[in-house]
Amino acid sequence: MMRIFSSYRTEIAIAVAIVVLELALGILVPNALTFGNISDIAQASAPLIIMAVGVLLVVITGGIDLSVGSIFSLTGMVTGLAMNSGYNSVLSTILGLLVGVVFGGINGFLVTFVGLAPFVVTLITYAVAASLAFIVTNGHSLPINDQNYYLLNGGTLIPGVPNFVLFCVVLVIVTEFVLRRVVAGRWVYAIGSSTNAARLLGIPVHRIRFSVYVVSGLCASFASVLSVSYISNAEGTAGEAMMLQAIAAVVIGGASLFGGTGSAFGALLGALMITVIQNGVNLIGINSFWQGSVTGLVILVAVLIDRVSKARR
Amino acid sequence: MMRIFSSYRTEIAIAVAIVVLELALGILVPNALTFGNISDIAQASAPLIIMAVGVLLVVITGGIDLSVGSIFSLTGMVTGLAMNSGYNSVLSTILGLLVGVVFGGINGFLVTFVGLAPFVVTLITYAVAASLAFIVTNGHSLPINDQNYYLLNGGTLIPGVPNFVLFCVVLVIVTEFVLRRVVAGRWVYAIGSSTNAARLLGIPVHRIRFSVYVVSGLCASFASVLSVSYISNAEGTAGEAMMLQAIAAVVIGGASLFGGTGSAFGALLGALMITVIQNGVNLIGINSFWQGSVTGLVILVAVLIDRVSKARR
Amino acid sequence: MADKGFLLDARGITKSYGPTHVLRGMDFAVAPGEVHAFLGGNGAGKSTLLKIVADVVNRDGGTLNFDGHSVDEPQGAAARARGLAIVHQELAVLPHLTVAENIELPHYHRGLALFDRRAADRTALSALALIDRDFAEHAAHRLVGDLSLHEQQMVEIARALKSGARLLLLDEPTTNLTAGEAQRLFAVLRRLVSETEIGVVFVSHRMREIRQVADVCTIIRDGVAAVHRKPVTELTDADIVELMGQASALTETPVGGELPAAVSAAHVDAPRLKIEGLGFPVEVGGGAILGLAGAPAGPQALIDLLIGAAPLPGVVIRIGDHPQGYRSPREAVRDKVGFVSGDRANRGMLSALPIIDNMLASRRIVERRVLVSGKEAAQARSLLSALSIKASSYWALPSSLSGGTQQKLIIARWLQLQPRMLVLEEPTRGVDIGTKRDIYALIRVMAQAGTTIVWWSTEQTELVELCDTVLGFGPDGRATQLLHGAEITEERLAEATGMAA
Amino acid sequence: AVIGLATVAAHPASAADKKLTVAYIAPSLDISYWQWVAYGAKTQAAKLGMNYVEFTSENSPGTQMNNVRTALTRGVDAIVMGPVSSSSTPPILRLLKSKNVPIAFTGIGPQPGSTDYTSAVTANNYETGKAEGSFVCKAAKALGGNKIGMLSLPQDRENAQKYLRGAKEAFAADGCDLVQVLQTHGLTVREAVDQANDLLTAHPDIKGIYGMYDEAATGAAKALQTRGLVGKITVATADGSPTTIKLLRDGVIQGLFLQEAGGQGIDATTQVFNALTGKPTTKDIPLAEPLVTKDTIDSPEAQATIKRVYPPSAGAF
Ligand SMILES: Nc1ncnc2c1ncn2[C@@H]1O[C@H](COP(=O)(O)OP(=O)(O)OP(=O)(O)O)[C@@H](O)[C@H]1O
Ligand SMILES: Nc1ncnc2c1ncn2[C@@H]1O[C@H](COP(=O)(O)OP(=O)(O)OP(=O)(O)O)[C@@H](O)[C@H]1O
Ligand SMILES: [Mg+2]
Ligand SMILES: [Mg+2]
Repeated sequence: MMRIFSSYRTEIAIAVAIVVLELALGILVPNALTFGNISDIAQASAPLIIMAVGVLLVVITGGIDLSVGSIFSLTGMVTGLAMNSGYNSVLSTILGLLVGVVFGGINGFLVTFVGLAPFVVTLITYAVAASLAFIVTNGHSLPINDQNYYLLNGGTLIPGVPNFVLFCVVLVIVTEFVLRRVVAGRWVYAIGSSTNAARLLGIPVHRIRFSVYVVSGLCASFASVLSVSYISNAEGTAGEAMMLQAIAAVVIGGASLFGGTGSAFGALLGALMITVIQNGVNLIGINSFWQGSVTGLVILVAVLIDRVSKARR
Repeated sequence: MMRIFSSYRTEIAIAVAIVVLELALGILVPNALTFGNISDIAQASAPLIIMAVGVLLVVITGGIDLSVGSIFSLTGMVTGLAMNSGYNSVLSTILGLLVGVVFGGINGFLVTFVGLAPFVVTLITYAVAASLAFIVTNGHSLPINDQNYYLLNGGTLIPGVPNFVLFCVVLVIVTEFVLRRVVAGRWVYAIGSSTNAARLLGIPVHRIRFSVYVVSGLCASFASVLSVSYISNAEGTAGEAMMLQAIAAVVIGGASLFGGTGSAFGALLGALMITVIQNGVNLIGINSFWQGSVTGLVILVAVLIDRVSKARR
Repeated sequence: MADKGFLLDARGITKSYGPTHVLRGMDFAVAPGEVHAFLGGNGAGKSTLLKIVADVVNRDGGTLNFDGHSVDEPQGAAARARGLAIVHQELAVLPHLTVAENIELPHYHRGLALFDRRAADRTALSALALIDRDFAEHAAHRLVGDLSLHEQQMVEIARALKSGARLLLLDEPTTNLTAGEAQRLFAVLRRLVSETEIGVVFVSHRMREIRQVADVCTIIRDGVAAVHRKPVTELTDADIVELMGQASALTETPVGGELPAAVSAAHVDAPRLKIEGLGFPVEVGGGAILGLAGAPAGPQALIDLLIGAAPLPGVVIRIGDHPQGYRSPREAVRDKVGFVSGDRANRGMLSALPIIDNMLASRRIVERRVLVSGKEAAQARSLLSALSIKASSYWALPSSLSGGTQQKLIIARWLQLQPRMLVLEEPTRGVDIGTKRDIYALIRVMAQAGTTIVWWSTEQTELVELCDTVLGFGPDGRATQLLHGAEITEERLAEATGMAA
Repeated sequence: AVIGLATVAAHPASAADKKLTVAYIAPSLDISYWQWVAYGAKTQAAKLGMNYVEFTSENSPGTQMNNVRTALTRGVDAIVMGPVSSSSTPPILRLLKSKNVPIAFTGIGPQPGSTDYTSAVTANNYETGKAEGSFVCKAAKALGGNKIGMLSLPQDRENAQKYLRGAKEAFAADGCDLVQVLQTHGLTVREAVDQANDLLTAHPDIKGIYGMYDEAATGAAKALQTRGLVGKITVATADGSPTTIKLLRDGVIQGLFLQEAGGQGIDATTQVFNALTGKPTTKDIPLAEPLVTKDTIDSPEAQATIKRVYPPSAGAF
């Protein structure tokens, strides 16, 4: 018990901050704590959570993935194009997911086997994928008319639980389980802690490092197909704002960009925090120009709480 | 001689890549190698170079500064507002530079004395400064009608050398000199190399770390006043695209985001590389949708050259 | 009651980390003109006390005087800042800076001053030349990150020696030095002490060094001074070991020995190890202990070859059914070839991972585990108790352990695993006398069970005591001689490694 | 008293005295165009006695959908939206129809074929593109050439695609040659200056610069001024701002096709108000983008239009 408490200190601090925020919001705005708004928050945060979980793995190894935002955009365009060309929704989804696997694979290859810096590699794939997102449809955005496709996001594999919630929860729990309880998960941390020591220990450094980039790309693509399914629309700029948000989510959730630390719960809570603030400023009706300042200051307070809780132990 | 060669290996590789690019461009486009175009490139790259030099210092200490882009924007708005409210151009410039000092100081304070992660801190100030850039003029961009102000950028303190070139060259040379030859510069590397060891050795870690953020903010502001002087216009989004470019410039120029390495020449060349590619795709007339892909692939080739040159030693 | 004569006078120092009371009223005093041995078991609190003295760690209580003034007053604080230099146990080097900068940079106090490279080169040369002239001559411009641990240690010591400090605190400075380098260091220390009346505090787990260099000693046990400022000559080795609380180290077969029990007696099917290309054939069979002696270059390259970390041009190894050796450390580990390094920071420790992951890392790979099993908690506990490691929890980070204790974690990785071959790279670096004895016993048990042992040590007594065969390497990294059985004496080793004074 | 409170809570207000709320959802607020639409919507809402709230979608259809839902949670009565794209509108229209909330579009219209919206107040970008094309071409020919360079909005935007289509048709009809199209990424003057310079380097023989957004003309003007080419190359653009109007008056640029950003906000807000209060509404309001030149800028009609482009706080008209 104490152990859970101490090893999830940051996560608990962020969770407390989120709850406090929501309660404050509930006092200020009548409808904030309704089921409807909470499920809106869940829906709004789902793609970011999924993307952040992928980025988390890369960050734990000491890397970074800037390409996720444009993988998100490109995946949407590819999926939309496939659907509009008459492929069925399963095949189209698979094609979309392939985008993430391919770009993640390129990232992983260049970082792992060529030895280029992750920042540079993923900046390059970011630019290339963003550019391809326009090229594939010559800049046109795509409406998705297949009503069944909506089920990917909003259907219910388990009665009463919309799929996007199910996917998020399962992904976060599985990732957290892998990171904590599966040997390969521990290796992810080991590589971020000391690549050289990890290699000498016999840990398959190359394989793991390559894999985290592939998983990160796949998560970004998965986030995208869910999002496309939800809004029935694919747009070349859809993921633009998400890259920085995903990295921010991971870091707010306690991961260090130097590698070796971080948790899937943290990534989830970081992403949720960002969405909750966004929802809050909109509900309160804060002037758009002020939203950046308010968001910034709320995040500052949240990380200060975390900081204070660490200093006091 | 050999030592200079080996300690500036990345810089030389990038410089070679730039020269090759320009020569290729000269073959493809008649006017590419004219004095006019080269001075356009210099003018276009000057603000980025100045910003990148500031970011470089932060990166060498192992930190990161995401706030420079919006400091750039906010500085422009503050300077423009001051000029349009009748302050003279010197005072307005000083007010503008203060923006960088204040935001850099906040970054430095939160990173150094509160101990928050640089990524989170500068993401917060990024959001706040971007938001303030709209708030100060309620979102309006500002034309600058004071014709004298143009001299800050385009005048000539030294006959025949436009000021923006002078400032860039002086800043890069002074920074390189400080980094290589002055004790404080070596301390910057020491902190990035191992903060703990630097602390144990009695190096004033706090003071230096705080200072690099202030200098980074100041450089971003200085880049902004020059840019405003050049285009006679201040806009709330002027710096948005520059943050990622500045960090990319620094990393392409050989700095590691883990700290301890990097040079001012490298930052200069990285920024130049980015501008040269942009100029090249515009001159050749490559469709804008393809520009991201082309830019990405050219940068990939440049860093591969660097990589190969490293592997061969 | 501060004695005016003491350079450093610490009284009743207390320090706790959470529930761990490390220092419970420790007294420690150093006079000018003495080499003062500071002794105690792993985790006794030596490094903690030295860090408190050097103002790196805050004390909870007690008084601290430097040169007759309390360090809580400006005068004393200034005197300490000027007059003290420390070599930390875990090296404090700046890897991206050059050797000269590492030595000279801490002596600059004004940030706007120009860094005088030529002067720094000269200082570095003269400082390093005190210990190793060869290294000194070509080292100044190299990046410290590119140096071996030994070379980095010399840089640290050189920095302290050239600081002009009146009190030198050396926390296990010799663990990373070869015997010859240590001898030269001692000569320098003796000269400095007699010529300039400085005080030197010297921490070591090597009894012989203590006898060689120290005048007086203080022994810390249970957070207090079990012995305070006693001339070393007044204590026998047995007294010292007993006072440290490690009486078991005296008996030939360890009595506190839960440790050997950790090695199952099941016979290991060990491969023969053949090494070709060294100039003469080397071949050892299962159950043999092959020692590697000499300066790091040679042994380290051979070790990297043995564990599949890097090829060594011209040298071919044959390990049982692996006629070409191993292509990667992973292949070696999966073939049950173990590796234990004393270079914790770079080659051993996963410092962001808790103790349990660090101890079980090898086992997970050898046993091809997919899941972190529930059994692991029990295994971690048994390893901790076998090595008598006192950790607040196996979920704590290794950084909360003392240096020698961290080393035990790395050794623990290959206990109970019955490796076919075990490659040890200064495995007892920083480990206290009692535990070292246990480890020797353990290695013997493993060898008896059939494991082939390859052991590189710079502590020649270790090699003499344990090895069946020793391969000597010269300072240039070339293999020189192969010694067998009775040929293995300290004299022959010194000759083989080119370290005969 | 308790009973009284409960009654009030159950019936917060009768329809008559309840203040209506309109939400403006912009695709992004970082360009002045959408800010001026916001200004129009806000002032008109105040005039009509409505509350006003605003949201931005960061060019993401996902965020746009979240904004719509949040607006509904807040209980807004009507929506004025500049959509991220036409194709992003169908699910929003479905949702709003089910909630019976009127919506009016500004700038960018709904997906063609949609019916469930109150009004779409858009500029006729295709016709303007054509008119501007003709204008630039004629002016270029008067300067002795027929080569035109274009500073374009990002071509993934529908309005940009329409401007371009119109311009190409005009060039074909009038015998001009569109030698280069450079698309902006950030819509900043800074970028436009660099692009205009590159345009003039690559094609020194162009006689006209066709701008698609206000900053394009500001940037082109700057480039021409530094190169001493003012008057030797004609510049026209769509939109209009205090900066470009001053440039027009100074003779640095020759034509402005005013886009009534503020007017779009005003009209769209009026339309949803009408829908809420049972007054008649107009489905499609294509606003013309009239040309103004140095000679016509001070005419009463031009001045009236400019007042529907940007707010007084932005600068002089
Ligand atoms: N990256 C990994 N993540 C999780 N489990 C792994 C991983 N690599 C190997 N394992 C586990 O280890 C066992 C053996 O795997 P593998 O097939 O890689 O062995 P091998 O073929 O003997 O070795 P090599 O990888 O050297 O070819 C399997 O149970 C596998 O699940
Ligand atoms: N940062 C820390 N957090 C918690 N406990 C610590 C910390 N640093 C040291 N300790 C504890 O303090 C005790 C003394 O450690 P110290 O490093 O001083 O021992 P030492 O005598 O130098 O041992 P060694 O011979 O192994 O170097 C140990 O029990 C260690 O676990
Ligand atoms: Mg110690
Ligand atoms: Mg296999």
